[in-house]
Amino acid sequence: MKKYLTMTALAAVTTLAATAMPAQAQDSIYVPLLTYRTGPFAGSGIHIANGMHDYLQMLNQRDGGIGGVKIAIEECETGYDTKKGVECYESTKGKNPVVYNPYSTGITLQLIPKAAVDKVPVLSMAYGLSAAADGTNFPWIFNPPATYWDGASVFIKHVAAVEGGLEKLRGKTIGLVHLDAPFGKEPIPVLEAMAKKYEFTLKLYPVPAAQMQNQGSVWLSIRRDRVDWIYNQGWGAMNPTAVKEAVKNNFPMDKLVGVWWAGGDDDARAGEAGAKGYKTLNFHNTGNTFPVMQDILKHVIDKNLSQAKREQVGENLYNRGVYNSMLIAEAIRTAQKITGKKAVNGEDVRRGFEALNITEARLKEMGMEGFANPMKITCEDHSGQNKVFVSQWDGTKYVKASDWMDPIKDVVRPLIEAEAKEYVSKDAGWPKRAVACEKAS
Amino acid sequence: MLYNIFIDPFMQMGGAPDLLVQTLWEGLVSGVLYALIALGFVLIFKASGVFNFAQGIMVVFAALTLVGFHEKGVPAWIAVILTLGVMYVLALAVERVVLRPLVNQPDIILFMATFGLTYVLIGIGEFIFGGEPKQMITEQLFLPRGAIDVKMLGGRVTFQKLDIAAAVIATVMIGALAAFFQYTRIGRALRAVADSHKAALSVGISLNQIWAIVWFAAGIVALITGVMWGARSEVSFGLDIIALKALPVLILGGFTSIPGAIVGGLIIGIGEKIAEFYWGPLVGGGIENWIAYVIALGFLMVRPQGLFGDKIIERI
Amino acid sequence: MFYREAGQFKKSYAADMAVFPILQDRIGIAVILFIAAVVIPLTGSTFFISSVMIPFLVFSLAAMGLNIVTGYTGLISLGTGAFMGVGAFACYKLTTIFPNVNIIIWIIASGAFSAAIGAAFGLPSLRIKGFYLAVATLAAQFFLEWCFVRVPWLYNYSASGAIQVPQRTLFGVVITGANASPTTRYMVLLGVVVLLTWVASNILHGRVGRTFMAVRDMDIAAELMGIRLLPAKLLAFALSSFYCGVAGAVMMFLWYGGGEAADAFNIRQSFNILFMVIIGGLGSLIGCFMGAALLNIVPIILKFGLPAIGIAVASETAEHLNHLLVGGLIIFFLIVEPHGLARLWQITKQKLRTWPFPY
Amino acid sequence: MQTMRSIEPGQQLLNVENVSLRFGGVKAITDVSFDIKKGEVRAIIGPNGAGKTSMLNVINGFYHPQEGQITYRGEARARMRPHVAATQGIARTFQNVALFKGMTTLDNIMVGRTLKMQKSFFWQLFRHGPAMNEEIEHRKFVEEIIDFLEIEHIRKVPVGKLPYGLQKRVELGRALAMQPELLLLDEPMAGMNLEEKEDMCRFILDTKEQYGTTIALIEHDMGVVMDLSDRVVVLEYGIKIADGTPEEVKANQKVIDAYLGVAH
Repeated sequence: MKKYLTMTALAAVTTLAATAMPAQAQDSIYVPLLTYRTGPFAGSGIHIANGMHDYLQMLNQRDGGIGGVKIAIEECETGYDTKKGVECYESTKGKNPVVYNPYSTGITLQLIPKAAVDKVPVLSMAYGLSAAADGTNFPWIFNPPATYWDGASVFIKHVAAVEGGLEKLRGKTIGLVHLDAPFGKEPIPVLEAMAKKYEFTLKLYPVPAAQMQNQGSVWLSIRRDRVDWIYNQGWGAMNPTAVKEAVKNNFPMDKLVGVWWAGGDDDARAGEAGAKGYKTLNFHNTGNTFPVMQDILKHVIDKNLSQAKREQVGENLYNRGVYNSMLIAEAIRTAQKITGKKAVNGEDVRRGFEALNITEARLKEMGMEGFANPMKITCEDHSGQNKVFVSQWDGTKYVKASDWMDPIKDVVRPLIEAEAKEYVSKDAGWPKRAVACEKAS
Repeated sequence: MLYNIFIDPFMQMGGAPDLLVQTLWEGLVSGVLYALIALGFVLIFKASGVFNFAQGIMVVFAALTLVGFHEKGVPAWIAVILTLGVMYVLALAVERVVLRPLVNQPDIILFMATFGLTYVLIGIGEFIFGGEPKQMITEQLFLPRGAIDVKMLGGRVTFQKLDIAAAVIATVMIGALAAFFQYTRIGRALRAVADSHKAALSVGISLNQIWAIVWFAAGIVALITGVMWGARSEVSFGLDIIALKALPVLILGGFTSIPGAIVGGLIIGIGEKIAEFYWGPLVGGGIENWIAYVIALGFLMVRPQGLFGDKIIERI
Repeated sequence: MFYREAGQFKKSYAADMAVFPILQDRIGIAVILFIAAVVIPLTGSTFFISSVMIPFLVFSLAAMGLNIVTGYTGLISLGTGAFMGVGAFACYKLTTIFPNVNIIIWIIASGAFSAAIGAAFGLPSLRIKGFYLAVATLAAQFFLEWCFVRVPWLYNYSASGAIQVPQRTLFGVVITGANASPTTRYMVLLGVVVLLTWVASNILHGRVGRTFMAVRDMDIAAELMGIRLLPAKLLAFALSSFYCGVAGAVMMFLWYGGGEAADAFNIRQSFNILFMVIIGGLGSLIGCFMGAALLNIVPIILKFGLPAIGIAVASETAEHLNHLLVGGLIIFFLIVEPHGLARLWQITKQKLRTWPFPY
Repeated sequence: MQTMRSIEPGQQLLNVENVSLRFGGVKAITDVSFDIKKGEVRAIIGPNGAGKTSMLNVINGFYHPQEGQITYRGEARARMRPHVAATQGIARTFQNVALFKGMTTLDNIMVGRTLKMQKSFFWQLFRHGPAMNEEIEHRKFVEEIIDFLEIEHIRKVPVGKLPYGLQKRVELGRALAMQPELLLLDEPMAGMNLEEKEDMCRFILDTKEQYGTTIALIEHDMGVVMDLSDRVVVLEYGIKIADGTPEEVKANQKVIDAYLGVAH
């Protein structure tokens, strides 16, 4: 009987928790942010969380939201843990969210099937399932501006550029140091395909999550195998350790290229002086000189509305968060334009994403000229295969070290389509695309 | 296949002896660090019979406290003293809040209580210092940086000065502990307690005091381990899983033997590096994560009492 | 006052040996079952069902598994997560190879795979005991975890190594995959859990259960009573892993629906379930439910409940608090009542029985 | 067990020949021989550390002697695991009570029935039908023992909470539940007061009468030993120094020197 009482009490409390905050009134747009400031990946997660939060907050402060509608920002802590992430999703989905940013491949994989059912788009910005870029099969998932597969292809392009042409790749040994989890394994198919095409040797160096800070033997193996270039698909505590080990093993830093997530300022700092020259892919610039960053400093940081320290504004991962929120805001703005509604919902924002087209002019308007490159998403291509460049650590910050480069589309796109088909065919109940295509606005 | 397993790795070892030396050195250094963590376990187990699962997190906690104080602007050497103070308070608190109420409970209950302690320490640590990883303050602690490259065996072997320092400090500390046990009054009391709680009590040794002292000693060991490991990678809660590696070390060395902890640490450290480096590629790598446990398990089947443990005679 | 057994005389040994010999307990169980099977599905919000009840049931099942080997047989296992993983992958492989066989059959069958692996890793338990055995089970945990990532056959060679639960039906109702409603999944899960709890209770109240407890309390004496230790311990490991395996399978199929499977069965999961067992009560079935409920609900209340009643807690603070609280609870229970919530509950019942005259 | 030939009272049930047992360099038992006849109460006495308990451990297979041979029911035994001894009808109690502390009196005694319970694991899953019938049948038997030992009131109490004297009684009950042919009692009356001792003596004698069990007994209380036992073996430092009826042993000079004279 006691048990019965406690159970009902618990039931009451938790249902209360789920329903106490009623669906947001229509005078705001609810944007849940699934972030992580705890757990083994907090080192990267905190900066991104700050960036995402602060840009939206800045819009609220400066413009009173988007199109005059305030944004209701709510962070939900996932700890990079799939279970907690899904909990966050379930607890917020009743509040009319317009988009989810899972910020973990594990959580993204969970949300992919749910998105179509619950009619809320998922923005996995340059992470998650690469194959989800196929808009025909994944109408609710967006992974702009480029997928991991695009990223890996740009890495190869960069190697070719430095070595003096794609034909120079022949006979080279290229290694992939990766977290031994779905996130880390994402680039493998593309690298394998390109290894075949350009006749280089691909070596894989998996780092188990529990060994992130104990990579000694991985880097010894790299030394033994006389690897020419390393692509680092790492995250969290894995990156600084990788940079340190690379320095320790005298690996040439300008031949160590991280995926865009391996571009934390702290990651490079860990290698101290030796880390100078460390490269990472990127799709936005660093620094706080852009007008948009100044606005954040003025409207958010100075008003003490952020958890970020002033000097962190402009760091690479902070700016990553800003870029992410910019995409959200632009999708909402586009949705408002298409539907004519002010308070848009998840379905509208999905259309907004599909019609997303950020032009040079728009970038300038947002104070992001030079911060980012124009990008667009189409109905078929939900990542857009937009341009990416290589940043290099100069000892104190990342600087742009290459031109904007297109991914090797003719290799990547067919792989995406094939993988998407494979994914869909495995699940007997996978729904056909049930929404109309949106034309670019 | 057989060639790949039984011959090729040895060919590689012979073919590139400089790499072999480098691997052995890497293994040696991580072995020393495992041994340091194991040493903390052994100290506590010897004196109180508690299998302290929280030793790994104590390492992180001590390192975080040190860095945390330093971040607040405290000079490094004062931060070290303050951290030692914190570890002492922790030892007192553990003795008072956890050990004393649980005295005379079965070992397993105490073991599980240290699980609880682990989580409490994680919670406190995150609460005070935040979740993000921190850089260890190597420079301020006068830890050497850089490396010594030695040309040998037709190649080059790199010895990180930090690693050398770690090995030296570990050796010194083990020596100091041994001397402490052997020659001081408290050391004798500790050994008496290790042999029999009741007997020790009956000759007037205060168990509570002894426990606080060993936990403090384990805290000091934890701090040193934390500094070393933190300097090698960084200080974060991710370290606690690596700290679990101390368990196979203990299995090899026996729970009560300090020399066992050291020898066990070296065997595990070197064994797993060699296994990963030469045999890992055969199965796709990443075996470092479990090979230590399998080595320990295999070893247990042959010698259940560990390397230095006494043969167990069951009585009834 | 109401909780009295006075006047309830047992007329047969069978009645005396019933699991719930007291009428009020039987009524209580019926009420709980009624709430679980009727009230919750009808009134619970999606969040409550999918983020509270489903995890609670899955963890209860896993805790039951761990309790069989640790609580009843006295062998510490830190490999629960991995054994759950074996069940999940077995179920995934079985249903993708034989898609036409009902998924419920595969969920139960996957437990058998887990049982076999569990028994294999239980083999050292004859020679090694206590903490040493705990380390042996860690070997199982890390080795299996590695297999889940490194053996592509297990996840059907998908590029990312993630698995994806296919859609399966039971009597025409979709019960797995994204299109299965939380309520349906909950009901199926409830059925599995109730069935397996009943079976566990049968086993543990009979000869096998007594054998386990005898091994736990005094293995040498047990051996001198004619109990063969190795088969007994292996049976405990197998049975335990069976329950963990089924828990893993239902976790993947009825709760997660796929994704980064290896990650879900890591060492932290093993610890988590161990904590549930400790807090709930070693050697108690009802304790498994209590421990799972407490450890599952505390973080949710901290994270979602406190803000809902107006106490603003930053979500990361809630996370830190959660660690503190769980750790504190473990220590608290070990000090105050080493037999966990289950014993507290028993004491309460005892008090109720004699209330208002305690002597 | 049923297949084994039965042994008539008075015949040799167990024969220990030239048994020696060492732990490392320490000799626990040296070249000891004696026998136990069906239906008798055989006492093993000797000062502390004489190797009495070791002797019992050898008999039920817990220790393996380095030399010598044990013949049980006419069959010479090689190395044997304790559970095999149990299947052959050897039960025992322990010097320091070795009950299953977390279980109730009833469950403890039911464990003694384990060997007699044959229904497969499959039926155990349901706890109905055959498994339940078996359970009830054995419960009846156990209730008889509980009756016999007069411990009805503590049936459902966890034995860890019982006083020492009662624990000893439960342990005897658990051994009796095995319906042993040979019952080894290791100091069944240690630490008891006079009244409890008298009760225990009565139970032992009743056991012999009612169930026809052969009993080997270690005991320090000479009065009890002399009253209860038919024949007595005396050990000192692992060596047999006397063997015979209580009267013979009492008169043996070696025994008086080594044991009686010193201890009492």
